Amino acid sequence: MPHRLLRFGLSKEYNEPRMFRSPEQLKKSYDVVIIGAGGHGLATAYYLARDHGITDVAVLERAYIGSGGTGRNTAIVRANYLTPEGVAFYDESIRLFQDLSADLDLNLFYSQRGHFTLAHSDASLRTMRWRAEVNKHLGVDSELVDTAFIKEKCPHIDLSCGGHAPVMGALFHPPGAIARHDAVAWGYGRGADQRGVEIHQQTEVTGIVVKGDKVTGVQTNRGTIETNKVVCAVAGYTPPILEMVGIKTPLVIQPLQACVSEPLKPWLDTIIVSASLHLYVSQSSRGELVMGASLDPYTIHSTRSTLDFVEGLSGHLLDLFPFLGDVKILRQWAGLSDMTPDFSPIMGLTPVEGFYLDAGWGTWGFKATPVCGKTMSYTVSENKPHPLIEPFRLSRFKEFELVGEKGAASVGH
Amino acid sequence: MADPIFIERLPAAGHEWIDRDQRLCFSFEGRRYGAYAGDTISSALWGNGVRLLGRSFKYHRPRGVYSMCAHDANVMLENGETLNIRGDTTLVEDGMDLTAVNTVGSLRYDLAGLTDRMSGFLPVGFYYKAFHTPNWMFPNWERMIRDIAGLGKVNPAAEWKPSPKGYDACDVLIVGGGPSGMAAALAAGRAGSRVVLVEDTRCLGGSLCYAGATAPESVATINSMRDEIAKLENVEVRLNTSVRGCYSENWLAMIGPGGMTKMRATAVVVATGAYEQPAVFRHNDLPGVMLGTAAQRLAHLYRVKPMQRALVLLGNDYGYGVALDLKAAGVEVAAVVDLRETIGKGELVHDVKTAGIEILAGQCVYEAHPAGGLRGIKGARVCPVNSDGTCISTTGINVNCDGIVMATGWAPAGDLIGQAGGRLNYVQDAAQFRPDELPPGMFAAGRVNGVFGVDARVEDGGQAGGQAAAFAVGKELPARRRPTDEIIAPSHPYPIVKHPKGKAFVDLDEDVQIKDIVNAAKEGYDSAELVKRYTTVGMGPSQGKISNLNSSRILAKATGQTIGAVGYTTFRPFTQPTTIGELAGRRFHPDRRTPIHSRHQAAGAVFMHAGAWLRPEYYGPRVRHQAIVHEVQAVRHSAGIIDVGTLGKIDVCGADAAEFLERMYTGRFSDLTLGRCRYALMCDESGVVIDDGMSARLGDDRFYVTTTSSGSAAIVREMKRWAMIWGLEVTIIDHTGQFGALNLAGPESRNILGRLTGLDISAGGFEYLGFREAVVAGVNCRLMRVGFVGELGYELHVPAQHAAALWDAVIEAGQPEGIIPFGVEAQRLLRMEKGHQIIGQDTDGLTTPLEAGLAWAVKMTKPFFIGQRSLKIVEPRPNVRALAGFVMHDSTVMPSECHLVVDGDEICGRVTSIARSPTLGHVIGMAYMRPDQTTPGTVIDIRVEGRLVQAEVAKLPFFDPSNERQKS
Amino acid sequence: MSTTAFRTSPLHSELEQLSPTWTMVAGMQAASCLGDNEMHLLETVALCDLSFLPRLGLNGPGVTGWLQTQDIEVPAAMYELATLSDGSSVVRIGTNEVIIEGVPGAGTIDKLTAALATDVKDVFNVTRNEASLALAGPAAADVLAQTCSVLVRDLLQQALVYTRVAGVSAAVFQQELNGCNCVRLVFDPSYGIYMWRELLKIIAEYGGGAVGFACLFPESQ
Amino acid sequence: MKIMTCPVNGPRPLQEFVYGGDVTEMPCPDQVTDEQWAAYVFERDGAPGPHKEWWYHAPSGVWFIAERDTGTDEISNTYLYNG
Repeated sequence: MPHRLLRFGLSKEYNEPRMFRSPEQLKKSYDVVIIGAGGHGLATAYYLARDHGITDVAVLERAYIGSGGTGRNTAIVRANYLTPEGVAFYDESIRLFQDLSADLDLNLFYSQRGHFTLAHSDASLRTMRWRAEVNKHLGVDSELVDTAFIKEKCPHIDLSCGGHAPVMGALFHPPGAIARHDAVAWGYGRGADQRGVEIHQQTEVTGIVVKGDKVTGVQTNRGTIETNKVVCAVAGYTPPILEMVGIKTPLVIQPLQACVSEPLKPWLDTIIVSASLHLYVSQSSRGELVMGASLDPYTIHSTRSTLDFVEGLSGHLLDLFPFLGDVKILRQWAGLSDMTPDFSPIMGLTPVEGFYLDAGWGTWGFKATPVCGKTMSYTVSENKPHPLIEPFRLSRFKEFELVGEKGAASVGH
Repeated sequence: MADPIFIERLPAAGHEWIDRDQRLCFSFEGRRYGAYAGDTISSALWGNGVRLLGRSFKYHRPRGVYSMCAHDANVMLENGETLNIRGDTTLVEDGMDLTAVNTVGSLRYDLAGLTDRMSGFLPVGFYYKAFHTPNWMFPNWERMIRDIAGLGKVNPAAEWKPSPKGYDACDVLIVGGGPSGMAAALAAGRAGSRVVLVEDTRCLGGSLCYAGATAPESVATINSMRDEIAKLENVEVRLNTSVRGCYSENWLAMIGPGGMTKMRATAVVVATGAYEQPAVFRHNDLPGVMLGTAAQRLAHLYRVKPMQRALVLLGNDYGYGVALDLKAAGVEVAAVVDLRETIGKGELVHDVKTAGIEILAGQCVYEAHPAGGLRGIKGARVCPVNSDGTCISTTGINVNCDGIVMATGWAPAGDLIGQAGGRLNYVQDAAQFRPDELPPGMFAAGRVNGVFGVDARVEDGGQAGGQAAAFAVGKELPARRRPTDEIIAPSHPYPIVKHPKGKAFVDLDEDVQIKDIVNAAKEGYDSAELVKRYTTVGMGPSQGKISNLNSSRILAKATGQTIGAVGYTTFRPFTQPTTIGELAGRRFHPDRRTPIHSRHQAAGAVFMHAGAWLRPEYYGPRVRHQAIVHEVQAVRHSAGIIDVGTLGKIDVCGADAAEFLERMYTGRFSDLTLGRCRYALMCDESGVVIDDGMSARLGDDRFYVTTTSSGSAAIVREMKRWAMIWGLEVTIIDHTGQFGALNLAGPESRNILGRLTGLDISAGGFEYLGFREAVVAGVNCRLMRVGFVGELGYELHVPAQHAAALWDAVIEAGQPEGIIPFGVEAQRLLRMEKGHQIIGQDTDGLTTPLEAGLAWAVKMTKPFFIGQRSLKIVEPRPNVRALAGFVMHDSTVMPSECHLVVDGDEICGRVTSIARSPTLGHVIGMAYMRPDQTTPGTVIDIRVEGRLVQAEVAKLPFFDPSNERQKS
Repeated sequence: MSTTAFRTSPLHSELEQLSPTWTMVAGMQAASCLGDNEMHLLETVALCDLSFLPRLGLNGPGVTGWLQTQDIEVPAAMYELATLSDGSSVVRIGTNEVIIEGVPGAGTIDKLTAALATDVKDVFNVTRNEASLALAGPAAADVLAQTCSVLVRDLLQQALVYTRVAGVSAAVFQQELNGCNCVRLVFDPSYGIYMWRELLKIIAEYGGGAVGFACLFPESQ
Repeated sequence: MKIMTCPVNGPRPLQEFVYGGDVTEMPCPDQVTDEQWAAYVFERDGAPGPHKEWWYHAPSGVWFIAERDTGTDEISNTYLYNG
């Protein structure tokens, strides 16, 4: 047994320190106000305090810590993107993730499983090779593999896919991992809190004060705060915030649904994704199958569940794993994805001075959490975009310089 | 093998659920047991004196019967085929061979039971605080944790069985066949609604089926109501059917004997009753401790004596009825422990007194005394308690008993209400949640609505049914008033007693204890959702149905909030775990076949999936590569025929047809003369290439255009939309599925076609890029002279029902020249020899025509086309990449499509198409590269499996540059 | 121009495996009979290929007017089915779009096709080579309910509904043929074989099966 | 399941429809700056609230406009496009 556990057994009282305080009052002003106490917002606060010495920070959360996309995604981490910009960005994220448990001294159950993106047609086989080649060129471990290899790593899969569009190969990404998503937010929250950052839950932003082209304050249901720097890190809830500062973007909101099965003894060690089946599945350390599908086909700002989703997902799951017919699904849920036309985020400075945007997280926000904290904190403290997020600037659209992720980001989650 | 153990039941009673004439035999953990038909696995085992039915998820503690109504998540079994079989609700089948899930060794000697001894070292969220240092050790720890966690084992050999799934609709759906549900059905039925009444057990009656002393008239009530319902033809009763989810607009997923039914109900009456909630005290989880309703179900439905000597812990008058039921079942009731200081004055209380049962008021069970290594209990310590759960003294008295029955309160089964967007509010005086706002068309009745007396439930149900019926026909809703209810406070506000030694369980699924919730709150996880996520309370298979309320109570106390303020976690489907098989149903996979499909099969085609289409990739018996070469050579030297019926085929008709095409496509079509066709390229509004095809002029007001196979549906859709927006006089007719099409290509194709038509197809009579309508082989046919594969060739389009006949005729006519069919792969190779791009392969999601070498097909001088304005923005900029052809003379290392074109560290582009040309005898391909690399003769580096190979940029097309062959 | 070649049903290859009696109807080999006592299948549920029924589609602003000159009144209401004197049925599926379906022996469609040989202004011929099936028998409603969210009891008599059946867009309507209430499905022929196989699988569970068209058009063999 | 009422085909399950995005007016290409054009091509009104949207009933091939609140998913009105 790890010595860490001994202290629990040997100490009579349970005297674990508080993860995060709950400050009574909002202060009159803060150096930086971060909207959204999800992974991104808290990571940004954490690195602002740790790396840039900016600790006079308030993180405002309408509901509870991690209540948005952070606690609703399927917790997959990968870097096998299509464009150099994307790969470099997510590769840095993986690097940070790998040491994050130690860094935050919280076990995030960061579990490297190996990530398969299945190809059911020669067209998607081509895309997979394209991604693999770009990845390898940039030093990211990624390979196009044949069906024999898939079978070896995932013995129970039915590659014939029940006779419908058989699997022809896959993009294999060994660093692909899953993690305990909530814990990522908790860990960053504690780290930020310990360094003086204030986390205010149940605090809703009702307005943003802009004088000229400058941010001067934030209005909340608990009063107004003065500040010259506001970071918007609310992913699926971004558009209403942008309306407060009058910024227009290509963001559209679409729900992404997921579901979870009863806990099973371990039988699936890898992460399996199939774009053409609209399916991704992994098995959590508790033994549940955590499963998701593609985005809902139209825009709606609601986390309602639909039956179509779980019906379709079940069918496609049986295409690959026909023996799961008797396994029971416990629960389904949904999160909001803020989609962009080129499947890449929108990050950095905006036309409004002091208003920093961290959005466009679509279906790839969780895996970017650490690197977003790193790059956004840099961007805020230096008031200039971190090199890694330069390509993701808001102005790229009017400049007709989109990021070419579209070909692949739609493929996997 | 030994005879099955079988212990006789209590004397037969009219309303029991077992059939004593049918004896079954099954085995559990290697021992054989007898059962009656109608027994559930748990009732049969309990009836045979088995107390240890399962082990818990985390500490592997012994567990037995607890709820007997689908919440006993610790009694899960497997039989090698199926896993996580619920013991409390699954019927025994003869010959079943069951073992408990998630044990190490056996259920009886479960080595993992050690974790219970070490539980002190494993407090709430312990796994967040350990195992991650040193980093490299975690994978080993994780493997260990994964092996310990998890319930049943999947059987990878299990076969998939299709499960029926159907749609249905009704005016009023009533969920729950208890008194309120039956009353609602009668009311709505008599009002003339089409009513469906679903009950998840085997018969109507709900809790009345086992109410015993708590509702002496119950059986009579059930029977009379059931008979009344039977008289109504417009009321359909579905038993053994449970509603698993309620989705937008009263769309409900129901699982019944016939699989899943997707029910659309105009109005829904939720009469789902209430979940009885356990009391929380030390060792409240051990076999022998159970809910009052569980004891009643055992005694009344299965005629199983729940225990020998019982202690009844209660917080409401209902519990007194339970005590009487136990006595009636021959159980010795050691005492009734009433958490309330002042006990009720009801009839039941009076009967208990007269029955001589000792009543200990204002007392609680402080702890249960385990027996036989936690496999049962032998007694309990009873101590005086305040209404807030604090013990006044912990000395108390010891009572011997082998069972503790808990009747301390209820939580509404409000799952469907929550899923539908309704709200529950905490009602202080009733000490429980009650529906507050209900979504339109949803009505609650009975115990879920906080109404408990039988007569009151009937009245409440009648009102709800009446309202639902009115809603269904859009009438104004009759007024609703709360029936007077004899049971004032059915729930005790805080049936929870701390113990310094812990093991007081809030959630049996997840082994969450009181202190876990308190400690989580201390650490800052101080909202219902955070507590759930940190402690996993309510995350288990029973999804918190008998744990969430107590969890909220503890959290409220720990944080000094009211329970109402703490609230509850979001209700989500499913109300009960639902199998993937039932949800998947029959798994429809629509696939499309061209009208010539059977001919391809006969010719030995190897099919590939192209979207929904099945297309011949190549024709056997030759192996892939040889077959492709063979087919290519036939086309180059003689003639071949390919089925291109998957192409989109659209008639664009009307006075403005030409203007319409001008706007849709990048090229010019107003000047396209009758009897001619032309390449047509389409962009989206951002100037990205999305589709291409041919466009032919049929008449002044008629054009015929083709699209890519994958694009057809979307292109037709967009054409219809733009035609409408632009207000042009144009009619879009989608002939994609209605037409078959084939391409006859090769130097001999003219001779072959000549034998089938009277049309003048001489070089002069039917020139390259000409279009004709004529009879070919007795079929009205549209002919396009195109050269996609770079040979003399004709594309023939005919009504689908004639395609097979035409195909046969062409093959027949081509015999002298040895015509053969060729597949998609050969066509790809042939077109590449001609340097023709395939949209989607040689372009991607962001390619402009300027990059793809298609600028020639774009008329920027036109007044307008979709994408033009955007192209005007990017046109002046230097391209970052350009598509060009290349050849490889040394191809010992052969690149594949999407290998990268690199220049040192720079990614210049990628190979989009590549193959060894049988015609030219060397490797040819197309690739994106830096524009400055596109001059023929330039040597580019392609990285293949880590090594660089050289290719020489070449002019397109590779084959027949002067196009003599296709124009001949 | 005139067509002399035979038509082929999209289900020809499937029917062939049931060794049917072929009967030539309107230029198509149609399966008139699939076995001796197939009538009894109509007592549960039977599936019948009616793709041989000739269909003509017309689209364009001039359609209704032109049909009047051909003595054909098109119902004003969308999707309302009208029966012509020769038994053919006509339905409006759009402001400017009409479908006419013939029955064995009916002449309307040939007549109209001939009249269309020379272009008529604002009347455009829509090829209607769909797959066309009939679900006949009491259990037809259950089979439809397993594949389609529109229930038989929602189908008004003499009206057509465009919806999805087993994931495929289809026109669905009720029709009495040979005294037997049928659910008719008309859809893209490329889905014909898929649909045929899926429906047969479900029908088999009801003890039903495939039948020849003579069950529904007894007089026409 | 969400039901949408097609002005031609009546109420149908949402799976029968294809979402066509917001109804937007294309600016006259020759009279806008590059930036204004880019805004037309890329920018969207992503905020919850009433939207005018294109919807297409796939089985019958009918385009129509739906007025839908993207926050509540309530459809207040559907009608055919009329210029």
